[in-house]
Amino acid sequence: MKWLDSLVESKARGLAQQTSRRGFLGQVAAIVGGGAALVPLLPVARGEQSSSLQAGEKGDPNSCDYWRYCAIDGFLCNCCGGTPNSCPPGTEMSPITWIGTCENPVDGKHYLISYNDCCGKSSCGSCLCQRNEGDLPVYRPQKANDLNWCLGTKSAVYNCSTAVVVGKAPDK
Amino acid sequence: MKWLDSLVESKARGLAQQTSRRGFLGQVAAIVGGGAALVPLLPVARGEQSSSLQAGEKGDPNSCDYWRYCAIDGFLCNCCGGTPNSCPPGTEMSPITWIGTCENPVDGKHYLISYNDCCGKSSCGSCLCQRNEGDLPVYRPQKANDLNWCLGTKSAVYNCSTAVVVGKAPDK
Amino acid sequence: MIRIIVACLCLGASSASLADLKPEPIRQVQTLPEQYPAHWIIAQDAAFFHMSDGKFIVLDADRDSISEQYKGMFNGAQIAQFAQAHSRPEMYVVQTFHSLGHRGVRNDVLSVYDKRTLAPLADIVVPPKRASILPTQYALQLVDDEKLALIFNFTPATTVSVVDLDKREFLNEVPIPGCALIYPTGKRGFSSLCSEGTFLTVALDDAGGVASSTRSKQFFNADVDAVFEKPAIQGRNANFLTFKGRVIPVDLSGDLPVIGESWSLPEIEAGNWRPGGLTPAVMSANGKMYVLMHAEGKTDTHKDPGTEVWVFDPRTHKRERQIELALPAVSIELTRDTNPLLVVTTIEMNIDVYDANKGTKLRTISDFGQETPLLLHGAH
Amino acid sequence: MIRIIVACLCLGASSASLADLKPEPIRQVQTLPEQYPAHWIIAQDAAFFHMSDGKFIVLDADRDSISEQYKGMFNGAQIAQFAQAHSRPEMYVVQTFHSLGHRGVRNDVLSVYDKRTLAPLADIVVPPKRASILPTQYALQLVDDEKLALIFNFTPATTVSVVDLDKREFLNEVPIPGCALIYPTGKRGFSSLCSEGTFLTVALDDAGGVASSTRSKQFFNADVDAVFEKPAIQGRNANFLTFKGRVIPVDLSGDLPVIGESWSLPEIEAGNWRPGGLTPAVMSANGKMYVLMHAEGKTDTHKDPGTEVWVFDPRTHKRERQIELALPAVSIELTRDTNPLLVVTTIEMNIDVYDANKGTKLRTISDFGQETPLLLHGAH
Repeated sequence: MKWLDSLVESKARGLAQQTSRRGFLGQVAAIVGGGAALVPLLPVARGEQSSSLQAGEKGDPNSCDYWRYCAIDGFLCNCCGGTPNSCPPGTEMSPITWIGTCENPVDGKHYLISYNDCCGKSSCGSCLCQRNEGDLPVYRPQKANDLNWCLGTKSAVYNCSTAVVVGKAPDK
Repeated sequence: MKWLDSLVESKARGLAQQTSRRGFLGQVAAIVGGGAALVPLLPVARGEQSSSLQAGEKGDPNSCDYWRYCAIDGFLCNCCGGTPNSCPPGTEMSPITWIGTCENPVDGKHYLISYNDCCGKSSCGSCLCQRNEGDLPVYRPQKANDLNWCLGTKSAVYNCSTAVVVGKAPDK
Repeated sequence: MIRIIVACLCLGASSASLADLKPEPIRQVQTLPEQYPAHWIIAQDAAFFHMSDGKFIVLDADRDSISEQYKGMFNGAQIAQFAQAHSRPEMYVVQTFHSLGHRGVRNDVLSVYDKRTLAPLADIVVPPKRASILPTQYALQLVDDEKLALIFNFTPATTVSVVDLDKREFLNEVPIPGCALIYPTGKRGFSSLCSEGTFLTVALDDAGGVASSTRSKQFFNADVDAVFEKPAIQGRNANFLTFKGRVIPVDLSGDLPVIGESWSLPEIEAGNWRPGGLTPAVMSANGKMYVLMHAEGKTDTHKDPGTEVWVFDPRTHKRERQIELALPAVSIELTRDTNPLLVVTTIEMNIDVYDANKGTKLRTISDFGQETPLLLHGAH
Repeated sequence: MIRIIVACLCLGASSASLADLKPEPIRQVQTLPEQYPAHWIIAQDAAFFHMSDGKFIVLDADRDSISEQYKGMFNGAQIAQFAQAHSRPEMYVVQTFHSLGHRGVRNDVLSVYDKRTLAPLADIVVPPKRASILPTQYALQLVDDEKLALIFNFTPATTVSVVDLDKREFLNEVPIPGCALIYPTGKRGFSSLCSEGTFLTVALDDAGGVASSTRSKQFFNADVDAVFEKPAIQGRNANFLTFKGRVIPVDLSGDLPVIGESWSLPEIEAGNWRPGGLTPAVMSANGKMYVLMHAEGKTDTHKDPGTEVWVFDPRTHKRERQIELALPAVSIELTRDTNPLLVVTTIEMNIDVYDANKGTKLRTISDFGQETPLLLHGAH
């Protein structure tokens, strides 16, 4: 993206991190400084495959590029004391979610991913990640990632977002 | 100070602001990034003397170096919708304060400065300034700037700090 | 009286000689004018990293030093939503609290702030259902000559809370099934955008009840080319943009929306320019549409920051000007006057100020305690 | 049960073939061990720019990636204070809320958190008087085999609230006029530092009442050489440092403090090295004192960041080692084991991790959602 190149070239605020993240919140993460998390631009070499991955997938759940995050917008629970599909200690997972349809690069199949928010503690602040594949405005709420989905939980306060595989996507 | 030189030399996080501020919170201001205020290192050229100054003093009340701020620790109300000696709209000035003894560079006299906090809105976040002239631990509370002095106010929430001239200091 | 207090604070100071600085009164608090100057703006900082501590910061965008820019601040918790009255010196913030900070009993209130003092005039309890959605103009709106406030709720069932601003009380909750957000319509009604590409328009009665409820014909298809839920609006004339760059004019002045003939933004093909961002388009007082544009647009770039602002005349459908931004922006806004400032939230989360007519950058407003000032409002 | 819910969520997905990824259970929440590993730390982030959203972040300082470092978080509002139990898996946070966020009715509570779940076990209402003071170990302490919690109050009159942690209730308020903070003393008592350079020592009875109250002789003069209110403590053996680099050993194990003979830190004259910072000194499990030092010290540099950590043996009064820090630090802490990590809050508001015995820097922990993590705690 041109604007990103220009930002990096300008070395505005002295930050010159490379990044493959899309969307403005990713930029915010790069800018807001001390308090903000930087999602690594490329899957970090972590030696072995993360134990939180299923057989049949690959990628780094610390990275905004991880395939399951294709429609996420928020802090990655994997960087907040949770895992890609579980919540950090002391939070409550919202039962009501928005849904993405993401392609698993290993088998080339599309899966339904449920982005259950974890609720009851304040913003984790780590690994902010925004990707908008299939995102639509709130008049299509199941596709809307601008919303805080801490609904049906004891607290409405948002902490982080998971990415749970709920099944294969229906054939188009 | 050596550590400051080394920080500037290291250009850590790409921030290379020069600064004459003392103390760690000043550093925090330089580091925390997007949300943090940078107090100008030298009095900003503002053309004429600020109208909020008395006859018989000089300086830039936007700058942490302004003489009245010799024992302050917090956000300067002058950068928050107030003035050096008045609170921003909608806040309440605490009647209970800590006191500094600061030298007016114009007349060379020492004055008692009352650092009344403004209360009832959250941290202004602008022009963080910490100076510790005469600062002592909380067992000497009138000299302690680690405390939130929003006491005797409707809300205990801290917004910013003023620097009110209350009189000439007693001769030593 | 104040002098006496000050005297008591002098703590044994020697009596003032002529040359000494004078003791100053304490307990002074600043105030603001009833009508804000035309170039003041209000930066809505949801504080995405610290949502309990959101802020609305009143700024004079004409000035260069922080003490001249920063006029005051009021808070809003958990991604609050904001509206200004034009007919009286009040501003409104709908926000959410929990009794123990981030947990405990939820309490949603519509707080009324006095523009002159930035102090609360009232905190009206409303159903604890308001949508916690990234800052938008269309989750809190005023209708009926600013007598009623309307709040968008999402549980995920969608409803609208009706609040009487004169009586300072909650009146009624109106269901808008399958629809979202609030676009004032006619005298005392509103329209919402619905999933199947229609409007649901509700007319309210005196007591905030539903007088009528009408669905429009389908005027867009979100599966083919979705409309941005943030139109460029001037009065009751709305221009809804689509992700692919069409413009759908909608007249909301009557009882029901009148959907005009759509047109395509010109000059967008070469370079695949598209509208985008968090606030993609605004109208100026003299009827020009300013659109935040990014190049190489494609599916799913609709929230990308824009590198240029394009100025269109919705009457002629012509592009009149291009403003190249110094830094990409996520939101744009114009001040209310006819020599307006264009203010934009940059990707660095600062505010860049442009002369909207000339397109020249005037200044950057930074270091005002902001974290994520995602939405800007021209002040009234 | 979980499988059934998941099945309902599949939304018409085709039946799983062998090669397909499996649907995953929802509503999973992580837990932590009852005793935290020796190299875990708790970063206390007062969030000076957003104080309603302070955080305590549990980190594994042995690890290199954020997902392995970040174990969990719990909140604390308005510069909360913190203590850990050693005898049961509980942690305590005393914090302040207002009913409408930053205004309305004030409510101070001592929140009890379960170390395994980071969930609240109780929120004990205490008098709304607790001191809002930059994070310190000595505004919340446990005594009487961790049955009682003591909270430092400042209105500006100073008192101590006594809370029964077994019964989860506030017991009593003890006045400590002219004195401040809480240093556990003897079995069920505490000492406070007083303005005239003395200790006030209070012994408590069964019900949290005052059994006795005793003032010590003067042992320092704040007008000449003030003591830091943050001693290096191991068990009930405290070493109070002065701004000018003297060390005053105090034995707090008996009913009354026993003030030992003071000594001066060696090697500080050349370069005018002085202790300083927000947390200037800590003790290791094997009895060494680590002190955060800055050069060119003079009056009023007592809060300056330190560029080196000097390691002293308080028995021999010798300096054993110097650790040059990669970046200046404002606070230091050691983990609880005998091969401890030295963790420091740098002026960039990150955490640098050193091998405390070797003095080598191991890593920087950054980007964990922190704003101003001014105080670090070795975990228990």
